Parts: sequence; C-alpha cells; structure tokens
Amino acid sequence: MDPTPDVLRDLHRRMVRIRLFEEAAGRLAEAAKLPGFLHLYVGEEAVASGVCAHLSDADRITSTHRGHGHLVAKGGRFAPMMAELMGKATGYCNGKGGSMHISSLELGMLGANGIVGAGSPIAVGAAFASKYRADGTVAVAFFGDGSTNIGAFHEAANMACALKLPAVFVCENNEYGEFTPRSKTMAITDIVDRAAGYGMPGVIVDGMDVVAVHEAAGEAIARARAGEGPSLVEAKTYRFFNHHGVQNLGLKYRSDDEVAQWRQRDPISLLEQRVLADGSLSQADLDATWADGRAEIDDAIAFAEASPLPDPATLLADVYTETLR
Amino acid sequence: MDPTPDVLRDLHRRMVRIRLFEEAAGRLAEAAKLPGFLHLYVGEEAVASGVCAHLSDADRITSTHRGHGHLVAKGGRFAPMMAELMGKATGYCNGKGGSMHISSLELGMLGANGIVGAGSPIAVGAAFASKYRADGTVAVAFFGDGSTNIGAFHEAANMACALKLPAVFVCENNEYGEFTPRSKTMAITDIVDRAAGYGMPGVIVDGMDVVAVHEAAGEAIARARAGEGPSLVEAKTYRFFNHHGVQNLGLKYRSDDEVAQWRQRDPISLLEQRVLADGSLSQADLDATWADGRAEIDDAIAFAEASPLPDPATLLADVYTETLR
Amino acid sequence: MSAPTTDVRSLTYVQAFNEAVRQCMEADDSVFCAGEDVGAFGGVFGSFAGLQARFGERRVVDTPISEQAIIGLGVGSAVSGLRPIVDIMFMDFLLVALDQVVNQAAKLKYMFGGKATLPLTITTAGGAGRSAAAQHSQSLEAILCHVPGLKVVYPSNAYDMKGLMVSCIREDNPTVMVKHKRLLGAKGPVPEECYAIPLGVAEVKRPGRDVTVVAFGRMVDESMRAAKRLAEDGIEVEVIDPRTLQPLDTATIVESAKRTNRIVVVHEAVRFGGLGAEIAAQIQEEAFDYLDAPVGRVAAPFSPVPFSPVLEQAYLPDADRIAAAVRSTLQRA
Amino acid sequence: MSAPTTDVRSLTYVQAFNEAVRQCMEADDSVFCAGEDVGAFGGVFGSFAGLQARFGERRVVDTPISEQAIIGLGVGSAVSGLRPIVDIMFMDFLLVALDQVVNQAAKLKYMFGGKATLPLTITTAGGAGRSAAAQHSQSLEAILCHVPGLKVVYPSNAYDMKGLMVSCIREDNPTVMVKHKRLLGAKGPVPEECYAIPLGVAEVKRPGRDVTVVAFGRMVDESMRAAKRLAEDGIEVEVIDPRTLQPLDTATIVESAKRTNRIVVVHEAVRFGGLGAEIAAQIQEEAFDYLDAPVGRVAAPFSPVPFSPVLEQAYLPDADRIAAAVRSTLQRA
Ligand SMILES: Cc1ncc(C[n+]2csc(CCOP(=O)(O)OP(=O)(O)O)c2C)c(N)n1
Ligand SMILES: Cc1ncc(C[n+]2csc(CCOP(=O)(O)OP(=O)(O)O)c2C)c(N)n1
Ligand SMILES: [Mg+2]
Ligand SMILES: [Mg+2]
Repeated sequence: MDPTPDVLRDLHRRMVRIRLFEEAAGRLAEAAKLPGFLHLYVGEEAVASGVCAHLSDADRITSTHRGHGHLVAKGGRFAPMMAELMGKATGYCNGKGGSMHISSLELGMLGANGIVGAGSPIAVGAAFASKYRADGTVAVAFFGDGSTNIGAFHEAANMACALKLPAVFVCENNEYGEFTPRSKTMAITDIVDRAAGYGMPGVIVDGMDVVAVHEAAGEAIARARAGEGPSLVEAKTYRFFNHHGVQNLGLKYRSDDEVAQWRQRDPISLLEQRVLADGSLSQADLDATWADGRAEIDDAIAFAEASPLPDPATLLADVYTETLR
Repeated sequence: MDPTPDVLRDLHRRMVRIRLFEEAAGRLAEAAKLPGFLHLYVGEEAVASGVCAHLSDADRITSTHRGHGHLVAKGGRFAPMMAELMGKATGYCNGKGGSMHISSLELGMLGANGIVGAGSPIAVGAAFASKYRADGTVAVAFFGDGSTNIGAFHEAANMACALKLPAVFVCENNEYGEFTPRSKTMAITDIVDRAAGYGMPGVIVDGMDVVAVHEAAGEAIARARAGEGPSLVEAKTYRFFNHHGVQNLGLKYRSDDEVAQWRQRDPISLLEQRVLADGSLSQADLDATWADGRAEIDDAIAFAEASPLPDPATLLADVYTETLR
Repeated sequence: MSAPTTDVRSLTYVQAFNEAVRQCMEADDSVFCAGEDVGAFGGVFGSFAGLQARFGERRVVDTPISEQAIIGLGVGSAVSGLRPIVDIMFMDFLLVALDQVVNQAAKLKYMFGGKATLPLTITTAGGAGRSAAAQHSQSLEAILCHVPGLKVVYPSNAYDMKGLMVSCIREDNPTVMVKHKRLLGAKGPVPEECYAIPLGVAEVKRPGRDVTVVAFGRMVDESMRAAKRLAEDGIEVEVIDPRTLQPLDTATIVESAKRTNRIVVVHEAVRFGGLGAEIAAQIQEEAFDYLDAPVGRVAAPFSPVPFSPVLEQAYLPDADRIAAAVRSTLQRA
Repeated sequence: MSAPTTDVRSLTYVQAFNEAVRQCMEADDSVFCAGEDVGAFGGVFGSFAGLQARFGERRVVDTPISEQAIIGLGVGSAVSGLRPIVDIMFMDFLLVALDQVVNQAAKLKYMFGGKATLPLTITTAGGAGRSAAAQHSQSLEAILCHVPGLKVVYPSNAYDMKGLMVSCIREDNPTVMVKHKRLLGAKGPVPEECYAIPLGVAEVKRPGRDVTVVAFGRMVDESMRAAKRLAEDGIEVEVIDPRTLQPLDTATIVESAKRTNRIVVVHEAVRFGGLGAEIAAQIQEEAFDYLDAPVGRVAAPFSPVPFSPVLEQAYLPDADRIAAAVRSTLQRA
C-alpha cells in the first residue's frame, strides 16, 4: 500500500536536505573552502532516505567514505556538519574527523569510514548490543558494491547471520568502485547473489525510487526488530558526480551518455512527479521543503564560516578517555 | 563412467599413504617424539587423493594447518616429511617450518599454513601465474569449512572469479572448526551456497567416496585448464581424530556415536569394498599397497630419527635471498 | 601494589585471568566475552573455562573464525555502551584484524572529536617456546605500542594477571591484554577479592644497585634467574617489570637507571624496532649524564621464529644471555 | 650513487616511479602490476599511467577492493616465478592485509627452509599533510621495519625514486616501496637510462661538522631547509637520508655521529616506537663515547592524524621544529 502524504513529505524532505547539503559542499570545495577529500552522495539520496525514515536516534547505522547523506538522513544538522567539513571547532567532531569520519553518536550515526568495508563489522557490534539489551533497536550497515569484495564485509555478514542479530545490510550499488566498473572486479551482476551464502534473505530494489527503497527497507528492518535476523537490501543507484570532487562529465571511466541516462531518473524528480501526479503532495509542499533546506544551508555556511578553528592546544585531547572507575 | 583399475589403484595408494603417515605421526606424537602442533588428516584422505590424482608437479596447491595429507597426495616422500615433523635438518623445510608449514615447491605444494584462510589468496597468485604463462597448469586451494568465514577466503574466491583464473577451491567440510560445530558459526549448511555469490559453479560431493571426489574434481580441474574459470567443490568429510593430537573418543564437543557413525564410512574401507566387489582390484593389489606404505614409513622413521638436528649456526640463514642481479 | 607475601591460595596465570573475567562479569552485566571456541569449550587455553556455563550463551559467545568481525563486534558494541572482552586466540592472528584494531578501535574516539568512549578489552596470547613455529609464536607488542589510542598490558605472573585484567575490563579505552603462552600454568598467590592493579605502573621485582634490567612477560622470570646467578658473584641487579607497555612507566625506569647508571632491556620480540629500542631511546634522552654504558638490549635476532626446538632455543633470549649482557655492560669503563 | 648535477631532463617523483616500472616491464616479461584502479585509470596518483595501454590487461591488472587477495596475488605469483608489483593505494590500507605481508610474504622463504624466492614489490603511499585525516595519512614504516624478511624503501626525491624502484623490482625479496603523498609532484633530474640505486645504502645529502640530522621521505626536504637556515647562523648540519629503512645503513649514520658527536633523528610517524627509537638505540650502542648530547628525536606526537589543517600543521614535524631540536642539542654542554 502507498505511503501516506506525511511519509512522502518526510522522504522528500530527507532527500532534498541531502541534495542541498551535498551541492553546497561541492560549491565550497570548488571554491577551495573545504580541505581534504570530498565524496558526494548526490544521486543516491533515495537509499539513505528510504532506509533511515524507519529509524529512530536509538537505532544505529554505520557508513562509508561517502557518508554525508547517511548522516543527513539520520537527522544530522547542517551547521555542525558544514563546520566539520571546514575543520572548525564547532563541527560534529570538533574538526578532528572531517568529511571521511563525520559522525554523531547521539543520532546513532557511528561514523563515516575511510576504510572500505570497515563499517560493517562495527554495525555487527551495534546489532549485538541491541540484541544483548533486547531494546528493540536495530543496526543498519550502509556500504558500496565495491566494498562487498573485501573480507570485512564477508565476515560481518556471516557473523550477523550466525548470531542472528538485528542487522540490515544495505548495499548502494552504483556500479563503480572509484574509477573501475563492477564488471572488472566481480563475476556477478547483482550483489544480492551473496545473501544466500550467509543464509539471509536478499532483495534488489530500484535505488532511484525512494518509495520502493522505503518499502523494502521497512520489511528488512521489521524482520530485524522481530528477532528474525539480518537481511541484505541491494539498491541499484548511481552517483551523479565523480568518485570524489564535483566533476560529473568528461570522466574517462564512464560516458557522459551513461551519466545523462541516470540523471533522467533523478530520485528527487521521480518522487516529485509521482506525488504531484497522484496529488498526495502539492507544489507548495515541495517548494516549502526546498525553501526550508536552502535557508538551513545558508545559515549553516554562515555558522561554519564564522566558527573558530580548533585550538592547536587541543591536538592531544581526545586520544584517550580519562578512566575514573 | 567408472575409473580404470590403474586409477583406482592410484587413488587407493594415495589414501593408504596418507593414512599410514598420519597414524605413524600420531604414534610418534604420543611418544612425545614430535614437537609442536599436530593436525591429523585421518578420515579426510579421499579429498586430497581424489583431487591431487588429477594434478602434476607443475600444478600448484595451497594447504592448511592440516597439511600432511595434501603433501602426501601431491607426491610428498615420507622421509623428508617425517624429518620435518621431527625438526631435523633433512626435512622438507630443513626443520624450520614443521608440521604447520611443511611444503615442497618442486612438488607444487605451496605450504601448509598456520593462518586459517591465508592459503587461498596465495592459490589465486599461483593461478594467476598459470594464466599469465598460459602453460595449462592450474592451482587448487584446499581449505576447511570454518575458514570460509574469514575474509581472506572471500577475497580470494571473488578475485579468482573476477580475473577468471584457472583455480579450483576445494572445501573440506568436516563440520567443525576446532572445537565448535559449524551450526554455531554460520547460518548455512552447505558451503557450496557461497559459490553463486562469486559467480562460479559449486558442487557437493561425498568426501568419503574417493571415486566421487575424483570425478567432481576432474570436472572442475578440466574446466580450469580449459580457461573457463574457477569452481568450488565441497567435500563432506570428517576428521577421525581430535582437532590436534590423536584423541578421538571422549571429546566434549562431539559425541562418540557421531565419530563411530562416520568411521563406518572410512574412505579407505569404502574403496576397498567397492574394488573387491566389482573385481577391479584384488586383495593382493590392496595388500601390496599397504605393505609398500608400511615399508616406506619404517624407512622414513629410521631416516628421520637418524637425521641430524639443524645447526644453530643456520638460524639466520634463509631469512633473505641474496639478490645477485 | 605487588603480590602478597602472606599466604593466600595460589592460582595459575590462566586461572587468574579467568577469575578476573568472572568477577567483573558478576559485577557488571554490560561485560561480555566473545571469540573462537570461548563458549562451550572455554577457550583453547582454558581462559574462559566455565564462563558460558555460569553466564549463558548471551554473555559468552562463540564466534566464527572471523578476526576482523570479532574486533568489530567489540568496537561496535563498546561504542554502543557495552564492555566487550573479545579474544584473538594467538597474537599472530591480530595481523588479520589489525585494521579494526588500529584504524577503527584506536582512532574512533579521536576521529569523533572525543565524543565516544570505547571500553574494549582485546585478549590474546603471545610468545614463543612451544615449537609453534613462525605464525604462532610472535611477540608483536611493539606494533601495538606504536598506536595512539591503544593501551597494552603484558603480565608476567598470576597476581598481576588478575589485577591488570580487572583494570583492563574497567578501563574506558581499547586495551590489548597479552598472555604469554608459556606462563599459562605458572602458579602464584592470588587473592580472592576483585582487586585492580592500575595500568601504567611498573613494579620493581628486585632492588639492586649495580645494574637495572627491564623485562616483561616471560622474560621477567629469565631476568630474575639471571639476577640470582649474578648475585652469587656479588652483582646486584635491579629488575623492573613495566607490566603495562603502553602507557609505559618511564619514570620508574629512568629513576632506576639514574641510580644504577647501567641498564639492559630484555624482550622476546626481534631486536630491530622492538620495545627495547623505545626504552633505550627514552633512557638516553632522560638519563644521558647518568649512564656509564650504553643501554643494552637482549632480544631475538632478526628472523622469523623457527620450528625446530634446537633453533628456537638458539633464537630465544634466556637467563644466560641476560647475565652475559649484564656482565658486558658492567665491563664498560 | 646520488643525483646527477649535470642537467638531464627533470621528472616528478611519480613520473620517476612510472618510468622505473615501465623500463623494468620492457626488460622482463615476468614483471607485472596489479592493484585497485591501476589499469585503465593508471592509479589514483597516476603512478601507473599509460602502462596498461603500453602492456595490455595481461600485465597491468585492475583488481577488486581486496587488499588481502592483492598481496596474496603477489605472494603466490612470485613464488611461482613471476615478479609482481602489487599496489596498496594508501599505506593505511596495509593494515587490512598485514597478515599476507607479515605472516605470509615475509616468512614464506624462511618457513620453507630457504627453498623459495619471493621477488615481490609492494608499492604504497604514506605520509600526512593533505587533510586526509586519521585513516589516510599514517606513517607506518616502523611496523614494517620490525618484520624479518621484508625490505622497506622510502625515497625522498625523484632521482632516488627511480633508482630505488628499479632495485625493488630486481630484488629477490619482498620489498615495500613507500611513496610520500606530498612528494608526488616534486620534480628533479632523472636520467633516461634504467639505473639502480642499491638497497641499504644511505646518502649524505649535505656534509656538516656540527650536528647530524637523519631524515627520510618528505622530512629530508624539511631537514635541508632547517640546515640552510642554521647555516646562516654558522651551524653546519650534516643531513643523511637512509633511503632504505630496512636494511638500515647504520654504518653511515654511526660514522657521521662519531664525527659530529650530536645527532637528531626526524620522522613523520609518532615518536613512541617510531624508527627514530631504533636509530637512537643503535647510535648510543655504537657511538656511546662519542656523543656530547642524547640522540634527539623530532616526530609526531602520540595521537591519530587530525583532519583540521590547523591541527595537522601542529601535528607534523617541520623545518622549524627540526632547527629547534638541533639548537637544543647543541646547547647541551
Ligand atoms: C581498504 C580500502 N581499500 C581501498 C580504499 C580506497 N577507496 C576508497 S572508496 C573506494 C571505492 C569504494 O567503492 P564502493 O564500495 O562501491 O563505494 P562507492 O565509492 O561506489 O560509493 C576505494 C577503492 C579504501 N578507502 N579502503
Ligand atoms: C586467522 C586464524 N584464526 C584462528 C586460528 C586457529 N585455528 C586453527 S585451525 C582452526 C579451525 C579451522 O577450521 P576449518 O577451516 O574447518 O579446518 P579444520 O581444522 O576443520 O580442518 C582455527 C580456528 C588460526 N590458525 N588462524
Ligand atoms: Mg560503488
Ligand atoms: Mg572444519
């Protein structure tokens, strides 16, 4: 059955916020205002949004090097996110983590991760804590197609199944690992073919259709909450920009035609067409969401730019916790 | 179609030699004549024998901590093997490797391995060399059921398929990893369920029936030699002794009944009954093989016991190769 | 804090480990154990014997052979508020999972700007001397001590084992507790109550005026043996066991070096890049004017651990080599 | 052997790497490259640019994101007679595959009783200074140098890069070639012919009588800058670049220390347990009576690499800190 207008508005809002944050980050990077690497989530908004719409702050997720979208979808506020990307003291990580390690424990976002595949074993630990406490929470691991070729993913998927943990494995299959197409790095087309090897159900979903993602993720998360164990959800999606940075056309490893075709299926436009067609949301609803997001972005950039840099005296703080007991 | 008497004799001979070597090693270990760990292959002889009967010295295999059987099946001579287990200078590794690292490059046996799962990536490298040289050789990775839960196995299987290498993955599924049953460490029953996730064919075979193993391995190896890529062969088998050492009954992690039932299906007895029944080999043939093996073992033990210990002055030899070019 | 002289019951090193875990699990439900064969079987060294029977499968968990996921299980559950004890059977196997230890566990708090605590204890077993060959005998503590964010503990006796393990479990940072395989059965007096030995505090095992020997793990016994022999020749050796390797109690070591003016560092790991290098570097930095001889090092030569017992014996430092190093240090004018 | 003063065309550090690989591949069909994005894309740093076009997919292989299998590919093919060059994009990622490097590649020959050769070159990129944060900026060379069976090379300029890379590829032992990420574009004179710089030979970058500074990788530039400034105050610094870290050319360093009597070791890795500790330990062992001051160390403090540029700058050693360390060493009576 179709999601209610409120759910559709929420899904739309999550996607729009991701899009606006990422495009703003891209502009700032081009203006050389962001140090370090920048891996943008533009094009994949439906995945994080459709999944995280089912999660509360008490549910935990692990992320990847492409982590802004996951944090935004989990409720991340633009101001401390933008401040973190600028390396400011007011960032989510006080400027110590940056884009590749952005995180928010209060929101249950256990960190973007610079090591491909490394988030999934951590999600297993979070899922173990959920089961241990029997508090009904779940853990979701987001990861890319390329990361399913690394050992850590395999060990995590198998252990989650062996221990029957409330975990959901969400693969963002955008067909590339950095600058190399999937076909060169695996002999299968669908990541979901790996699920049976762990003894969990797997489902393929159109990663550009947020409603479809929302439905598939809902079943997997409900299954986890019900104590029936892990599932694998493979979302077929595409990143509109380069692996890192903001170039999107003229890339030597993929054709502009391919990019154009995928852009035809922009997840936000697809949802907007749908809700306007069936009248579940009005143009005014959509405009309001964009307007809210733009206002939040402007404030966030102003906040971040006005924020202080970390005090070099804090360099050695936070390496260890002072143990009191 | 059934194997010829010559093939049956060869398979029988390989299994008998493994059995005799392992039982002798077990006796020596009980007599405290073997230092270090001892992981016996008794009960699993049909697997290494059925596979290696298809291989020449130019074909390469990687092994596990339970490696004696693989080396014997690949043509290993008892004398330098026994000397290695005793840590003598005349051993295959001059006493530096021992049971857990026993190897013979000339025979294409790239070493037993003390790290679970670590052999498979090395087999991928050997298979790569075969393809690179287009010399028609193949590489076979032997590994246990438990090792399929570790990342290195996953990466190796996927890479071999992605690069379409002449590799064969042979899983010795004896239902336990050390002292823990498979059911506690994975949510699947058949390792072969993992093959599809890499895009290779997988087949289950009765690991106590050497003729069945020989046939299945033959197809997988022929496929590899033909350039059609890797396969997974899962052999259902059982170790008659404890994980290490020689105790076989009264083990707290598996019942004596279970052991007794598997012993009913002793791979050597099964083959002997079959060949005598269909008359392809005579009792005299079988006796001769046992007699030859016993004689070889007695000589090997005498040789090993009479062999010198390594000279402590050689401690630092063999760390590096002197590079001449 | 050091071993009681009054007679209490004596336990083995591994029993002391086991008792520390049991008492901490009784005191705090957030403490659990996971690892290969730790459940029904109680661990390959008996470290976890009886714990699953006592606490059930919920709190004593058998895992697949998946060291990366085992450490990840610890990282993810610790950052979610539990106090995991995750076991990596042999120290050599840490190399399979070092990303999770070094890039994840050790750095997580810092990368998060301090907004996390990671009360994770990783237990493992190191050391040679059992003909276990190159992949089951390594001493890799120097690698761990080079990693900001980790603490590293290496007890030399049953009493310290219990007290240090209790501290590891209560510690709010990722800690690696290394057992020495050849000390598992070593007995010593261990009080029944749950006591803690603070991390980062060395113990002077034996006072002496002539030369200082720093040793940890099994090398403490070898050093004490050497000291006893040397005492017969009137050479008074002060033996210091740092007990915790990271953070290292440099103050105690430097203070001793300033008194004895001669110092030898001993470890089982290979000499090049071993912990002895760091200790020597720090001593010459902080006690330069007090040293009458270079800081000596007794360690394994630069090779993998050989299988054959004769070779392994030639490989491993022992009381003889320690005594010889002490004598040559004293011969220095 | 050191950079030619006569003018030859100049190449960048990464072009020099690329040329070494190309020339060795032209000379020997058993040489091949494999790694993530090394094929069609030419490597994320351009290290392998043009090689697949030149040599085809057979010899320049794109791999899955599978560092353990990438090293295994190298080990298995090397022991089977090929000369693999396998690339691990960032040094930090070696931690994912350290078992294959340390337990397999480094020990295989020894475990086989010497009956194998392993002509394997592992290439990677280390170092901080690009705001790449805690998991893409580490200097882990000390870990590799502690492993018997490995050789470790860390060039500081384009000329050395080519000559050392040629030696790595011709070397019959597993070698790790570390590129510094901030030197990739550094230009220098590089002869066209295929020349080799022997492993294990340090270079005196600058002679000096007052104090010796030992530095490698990018720290060589910083040390030269510091030396230049100090020279203005009449302080003559001798700068030594070991170039190969394992085996380390201790003789050259000790000889210099005996002349200058004062020495400072510099590296980007954290101080505790870094290579500076081993160098300091060896110098005080072998030049004890010649030292007028403790061996000084300039290194990163004990924390993960921070993201924010202001923090990273505070973290990294530079010419100022090196100069300050030299001055305080000289102040020592
Ligand atoms: C262990 C490891 N190997 C390699 C890298 C370099 N790297 C960063 S992102 C990436 C591609 C990941 O592909 P995928 O998992 O499909 O995620 P995507 O970037 O497509 O979202 C690679 C190879 C890394 N960060 N960690
Ligand atoms: C990386 C690693 N983890 C754990 C071990 C300890 N260990 C040795 S054998 C073994 C069980 C292996 O089980 P399986 O792969 O099924 O082989 P089997 O012993 O049953 O033949 C384990 C856990 C190891 N050697 N290496
Ligand atoms: Mg991808
Ligand atoms: Mg098994």
